[in-house]
Amino acid sequence: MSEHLLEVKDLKVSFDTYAGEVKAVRGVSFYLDGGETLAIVGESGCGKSVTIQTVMRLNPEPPARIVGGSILYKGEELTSKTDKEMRSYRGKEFSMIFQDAMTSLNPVVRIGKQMCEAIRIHEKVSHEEAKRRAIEMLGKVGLSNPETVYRRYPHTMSGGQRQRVMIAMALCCHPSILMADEPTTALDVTTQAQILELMQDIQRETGCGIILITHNLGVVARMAERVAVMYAGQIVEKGKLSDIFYHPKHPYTWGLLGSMPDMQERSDSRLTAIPGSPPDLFAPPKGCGFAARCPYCMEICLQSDPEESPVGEGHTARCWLLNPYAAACRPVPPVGRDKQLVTPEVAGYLERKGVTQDGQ
Amino acid sequence: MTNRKKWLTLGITVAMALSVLSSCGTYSDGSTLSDSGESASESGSSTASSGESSEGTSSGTGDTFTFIATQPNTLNMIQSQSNLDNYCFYLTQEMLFRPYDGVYTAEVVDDWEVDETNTVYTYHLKETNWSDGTPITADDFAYYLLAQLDPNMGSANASTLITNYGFLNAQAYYNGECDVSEVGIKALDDYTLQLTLEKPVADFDGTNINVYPLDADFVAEQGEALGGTPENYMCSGPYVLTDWTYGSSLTYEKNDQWLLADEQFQVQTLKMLEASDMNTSVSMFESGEVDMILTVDNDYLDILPEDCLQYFPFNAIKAVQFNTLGQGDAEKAALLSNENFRYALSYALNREAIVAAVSPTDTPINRYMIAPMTGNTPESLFEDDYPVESVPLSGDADQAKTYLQAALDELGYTSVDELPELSYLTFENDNYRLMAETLVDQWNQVLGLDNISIELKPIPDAIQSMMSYQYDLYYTSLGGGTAPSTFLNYWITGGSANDVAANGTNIFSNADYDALVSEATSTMDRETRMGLYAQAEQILIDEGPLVMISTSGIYSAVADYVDGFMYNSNDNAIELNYLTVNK
Amino acid sequence: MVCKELIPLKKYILQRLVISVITLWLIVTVCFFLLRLLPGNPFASTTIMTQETLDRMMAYYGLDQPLWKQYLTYMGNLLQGNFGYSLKYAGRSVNYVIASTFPVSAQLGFQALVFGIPVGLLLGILAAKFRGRAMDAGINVFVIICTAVPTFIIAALLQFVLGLKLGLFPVAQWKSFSYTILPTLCLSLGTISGYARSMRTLMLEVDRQDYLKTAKAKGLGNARIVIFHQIRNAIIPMITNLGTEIAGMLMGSYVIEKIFSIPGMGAYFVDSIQGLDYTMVMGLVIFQAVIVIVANFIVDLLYGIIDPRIRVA
Amino acid sequence: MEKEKQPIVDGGIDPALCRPVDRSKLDTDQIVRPSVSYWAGVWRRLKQDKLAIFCALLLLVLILLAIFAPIFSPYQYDQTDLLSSNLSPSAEHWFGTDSAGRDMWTRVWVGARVSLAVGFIGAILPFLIGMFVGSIAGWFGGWIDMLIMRIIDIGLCIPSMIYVILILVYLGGGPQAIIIALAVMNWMGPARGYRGRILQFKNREFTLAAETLGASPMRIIYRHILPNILGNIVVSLTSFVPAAIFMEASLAFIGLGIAPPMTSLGQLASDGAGMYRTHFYQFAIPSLVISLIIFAFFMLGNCMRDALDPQLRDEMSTSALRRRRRQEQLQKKQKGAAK
Repeated sequence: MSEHLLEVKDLKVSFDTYAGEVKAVRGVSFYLDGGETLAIVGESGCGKSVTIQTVMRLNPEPPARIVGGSILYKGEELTSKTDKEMRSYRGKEFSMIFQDAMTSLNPVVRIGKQMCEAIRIHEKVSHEEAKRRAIEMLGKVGLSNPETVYRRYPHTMSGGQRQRVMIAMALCCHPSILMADEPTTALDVTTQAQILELMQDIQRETGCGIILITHNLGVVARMAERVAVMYAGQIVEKGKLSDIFYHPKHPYTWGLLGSMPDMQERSDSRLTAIPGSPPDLFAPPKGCGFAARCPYCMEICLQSDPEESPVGEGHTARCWLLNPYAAACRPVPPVGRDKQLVTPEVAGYLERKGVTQDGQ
Repeated sequence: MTNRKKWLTLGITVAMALSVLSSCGTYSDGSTLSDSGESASESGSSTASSGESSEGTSSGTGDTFTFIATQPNTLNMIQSQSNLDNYCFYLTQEMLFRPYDGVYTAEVVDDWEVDETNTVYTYHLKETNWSDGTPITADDFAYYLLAQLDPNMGSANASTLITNYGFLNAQAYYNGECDVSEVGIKALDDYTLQLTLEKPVADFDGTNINVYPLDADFVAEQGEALGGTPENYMCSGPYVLTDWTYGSSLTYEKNDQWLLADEQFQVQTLKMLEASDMNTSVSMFESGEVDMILTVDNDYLDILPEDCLQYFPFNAIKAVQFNTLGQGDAEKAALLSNENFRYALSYALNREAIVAAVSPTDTPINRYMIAPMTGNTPESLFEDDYPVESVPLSGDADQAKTYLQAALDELGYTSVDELPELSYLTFENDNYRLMAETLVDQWNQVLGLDNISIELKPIPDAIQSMMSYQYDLYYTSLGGGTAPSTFLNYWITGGSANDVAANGTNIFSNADYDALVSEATSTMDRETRMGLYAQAEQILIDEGPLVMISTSGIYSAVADYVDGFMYNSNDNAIELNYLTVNK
Repeated sequence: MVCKELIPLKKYILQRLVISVITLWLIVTVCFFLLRLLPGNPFASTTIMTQETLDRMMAYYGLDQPLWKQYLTYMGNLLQGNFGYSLKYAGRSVNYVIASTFPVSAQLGFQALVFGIPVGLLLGILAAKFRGRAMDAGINVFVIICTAVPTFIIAALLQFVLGLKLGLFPVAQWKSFSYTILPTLCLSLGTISGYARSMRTLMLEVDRQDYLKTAKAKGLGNARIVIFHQIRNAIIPMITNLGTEIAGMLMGSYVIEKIFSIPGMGAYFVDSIQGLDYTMVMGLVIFQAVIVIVANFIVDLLYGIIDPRIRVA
Repeated sequence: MEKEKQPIVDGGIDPALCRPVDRSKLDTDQIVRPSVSYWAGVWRRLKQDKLAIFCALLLLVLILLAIFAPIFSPYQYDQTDLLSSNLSPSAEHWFGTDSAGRDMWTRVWVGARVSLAVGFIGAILPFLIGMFVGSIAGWFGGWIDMLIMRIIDIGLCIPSMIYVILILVYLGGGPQAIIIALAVMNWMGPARGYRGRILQFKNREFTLAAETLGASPMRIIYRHILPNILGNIVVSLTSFVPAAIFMEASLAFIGLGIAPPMTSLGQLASDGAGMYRTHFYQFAIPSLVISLIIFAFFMLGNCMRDALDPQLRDEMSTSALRRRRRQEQLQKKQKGAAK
């Protein structure tokens, strides 16, 4: 019985397409505890959405296929469950917030009806009771006069309002894990801040675990306690906030941090963009996925895939540089450079959360 | 709130649509919409016992006769143009003289006499009445004829009446030049009718005329709606028309008021169904739903058992008509009026083979006075009394080639390719098209002619083109009629088929032919008259603008338990006078 | 409480009414003059007639007057709802013909629609849901047979097999309900294949929409997702040509009515045009136009109910 | 330098390999999956789809037969032979003879020529007219749109029979007249459909972008909007051809078919329909050929739809999916057997 709320061990998922099998997720392991927020960061197409959707088995089975690994939720193995059994989990145990609220709500059905539907599926309550709870939840997510919102259609509301409705819909059954797939990307900055704050309040209030998927490191810094950096279907580095921001060990994480725009500094220092594009998971490279784009690439990186080597307490990275033999090629320890890696703005967020360089 | 409103509107629209449709939809036995008196015949089908085939007014009880025939266009006697209407008149109206298998017997007429000049016929009528009991007088019979001559009643039959019988001042009255009282059709008193002709008509023996009663006030009262539905049609004959659903069925019930109700027409109910698809008709006949099919298509002759088929000659001459005027093109006119060219086209055709292949119900002909036309005596056939030399029925290819060569020489052509383009005009439906393709191809195979193109047109368009002489060859079908004069009169100078536009332009005019015909029509002695007709026919065969092909006939499929069924094309009536159905 | 959305509806209805009246008037006028272009004389028939008789009949029906005069008299009668009398079938009033034949055609068309559309949609949904499996292939084959084989062939074969050989249904005529089954089946085959095919495409298109994933994430069962979410969205494009299709069906089909000798309107359309029966053609065209306009109007209302985004406001 | 084979030391790696690799060998942008152009993708998917190949071949065979069979046949299509009328199929006449004794084999394939020509051109012509008018109505909107839509409403209400007769009478009955008649009858449907499509794409971002770059409306429609709906157009075109063939057949059934002596499959089938009880072959063979043509076009349309649909390009085409599923069942069986 694992002590974590949710534990994913060595999950492998692939899609059958006309050209053959695309290995979207190639051995991902992470865990999540109640009341904790795990952020999954990575470029688009690295398999982060597929991972959390596989946890909820949302991908239709014919093209998607769980090749290996296990998903333990409160000790229950989810990969072997049938779709019917999974149904009781979806919405009740897990719930999902999608990126583009514009298309994630059924355009021809009133919002209230869509919410009651979810409530009545999991708890046998009467219409009035479901309606009352839905309106209460709409109020809780900060929507003004929830009664009219209950009766309105999705196309009559703005992006931010719709995202709040999505959150209300996700939370109306009090799930223990809330999965958010880039909830704020489609929103402007001010609405983004409100939504993130809302999610934090809800987490404090219900104590639910949150898996937050984003490619915006600022959001990670504000929300998450632990971070997993994904690349080409694998978690290349995971650890506490301070580990990742102040003691990154994987070249890809350096690249990510380096490519964050720094508002204060007026210098015309060019952003360090990572050249090239992620490999096509149709035929993933033999060695490390990042090898082709890694400035410190070694022969071994091209030939075999590095395992996850522990770096610190709860902090692991998947890179040959960490191997004792590769000491010669290891670059000047990045620690010296980490000060510039973390922009003052992000550092501000980290301080507010009590995360400092010496990382506790 | 919103849910209920939405379902409400949806419910209303559906309910409305349903109510509109169900209120007019009637399942009952095809009875007409207007709730006129429920049709007297039992509508057995309302007990919608599904499935068994001979359901509804089953013909099992022997007193119902169900048959398939084409429906009448209209029951308005004045504007009726087609013989289909006459089928209904024959069954629902009494007549002065009722024809049966070509022989007219007196019905309403008690006795009649004619004066010595053979022009004034006086008929004494019995007392009869309409099906609703009101008496019928001589005025009704007189009005029937006078209405058709009335210039502003839009009648279609005026010209035929005038040419066949030539009543006194009929033409003048029709042209509006004189008053109705001067016309030679008068009712001297309630029960005597007098007809006066301008000159004696040999073929009219005083009895062979179809005259029905027609109530003048009823016609005035109905106006345009006359003859549209059973309600605007008065019956006086053996049957009363009780129900008519357009495109589906007509129902006749026996009329006990009729004069000879107990002698003829013993079957209680007639049910005439419309089945435009021959497959369906044959299937219904085989499944016993129907006792008779009036006309069976060529393709179905060998499906139905041999013994149930009865052949009735139709006495209509089918021929290819040559437009000798050539549509104003001198070269074409010369070619089309060239006798040798016409003989070539005639001799090139193997009529027996063509008819056997293309329309087996027809019989090939090489003359115009064919059976059942009577000759010197009412029993003997014209064609036996007066043989005529014409093209052999199986055709003569070599003779045709020599005629063609003669024609080419006369017209100064060296080869067939120099001939001008000719268009063969015909109707659009299938058998006309098939005959056209066959004839054109035969001419091509035998004579090498490939300058004839086929032009199909809908019937109204084709006929108008023909009547305005916009054709070269035209496939025509002319009714032979009871007496030789009918057909021969078509081709006298100014005849109705010759000078169709009635403006003096004739495609065939032969002085001695005209003389022979006019002399024949007024000689009373049968022998000499028939001799003169024969000579006229010979001229028409030699010089007439026609290449005759065949005469049509119909095959009727009659169930074995039905006998006494008679059809006669001359009388153009379904004669069920002595029909018995013993299923 | 008058719902806020209904008030503009009245303005919309009024607007639609005006447009329909104008369209109807245009249809009548165009059809009236187009018919006169057809060559030939309505009274010409196979029996021997002289030009003089034809002219007399034309005069009797007032067809020899100048065209615009005829048009005015015709419109005068039309406004009183009198379609006049048929030229070819003297005495038969067009109103009476429509009144007696429309219910038959409408009943046949209505039954074909009521049977055809649901079955068609069902097959479409099944084919989409079981994409690539035997069900999809089977439905595809059935749809192809229905569209590939011309109607008059299917009708003839069904009549021969089911009607005559097996004796399940009466072969022809139009008496009671059992007579209507075979023609309805033949008529509905076209609708079934049409709806099945387009519904399959639409369901596949909707399959990839995000809101279906949200619905699944809420833990809804497959059946509920399909019925409540997928079908409601997929069906919207189907509504667009529902109006003209209903009108077309109610007008009867010449082929089916000819083969099963059903006294419907279909036959009249073809025969009256070929026979140049001006008044009958005009009557039928106007009646059909009214049906099409009403059907389109009902469909637009339906549109508003099913797809709130186009709510009439 | 020859790489000596060093034993793999603990940790499973070979220390010699731990040296930076020279950059030149690396290709950062190494794209593994060959970038497939849209049309190449379509072509490959079609090639893979057995059904599509079968239909294409079937169509090819029919077209070849239609062109060459009458040329090589010993009989002319309009050559009547009254002695041998209504013969059932035999060695002499492969398809038998019709009631006028003409060889059905030649007539069927001459008829197929007409039906294919009428079907094909009779479908493309109205489609092009419809697309042109539809795009004008869709793009310019306003009163032009209202006007065109009203014309279409009126056009659809007037029975198409009237146009057909008018055209057939004034242009004679040849194939070109039938094609023009079909064009006049059928251009309204696609016009209305295509207008809807244009409206759908009119205010999409990429159209507005093209407009801001100063592209002319026609250019936008045909360079930007058209490729987007090409899949839909091709599919509805392939289902329009059978409809055109049908219409020609039903015209023949009503008696407005092609002028004799030329004939079409529709004409032959409707003639045969009258006597399917006595001479079944005269009805069955033309109907079969019509059905085959329509089947081939129809299935091709279906397969094209799957191939052209951009969303579907990743997902497997129906037949590939069926193959995949069969393999799975096989594996399950083997696993079952192995256990």
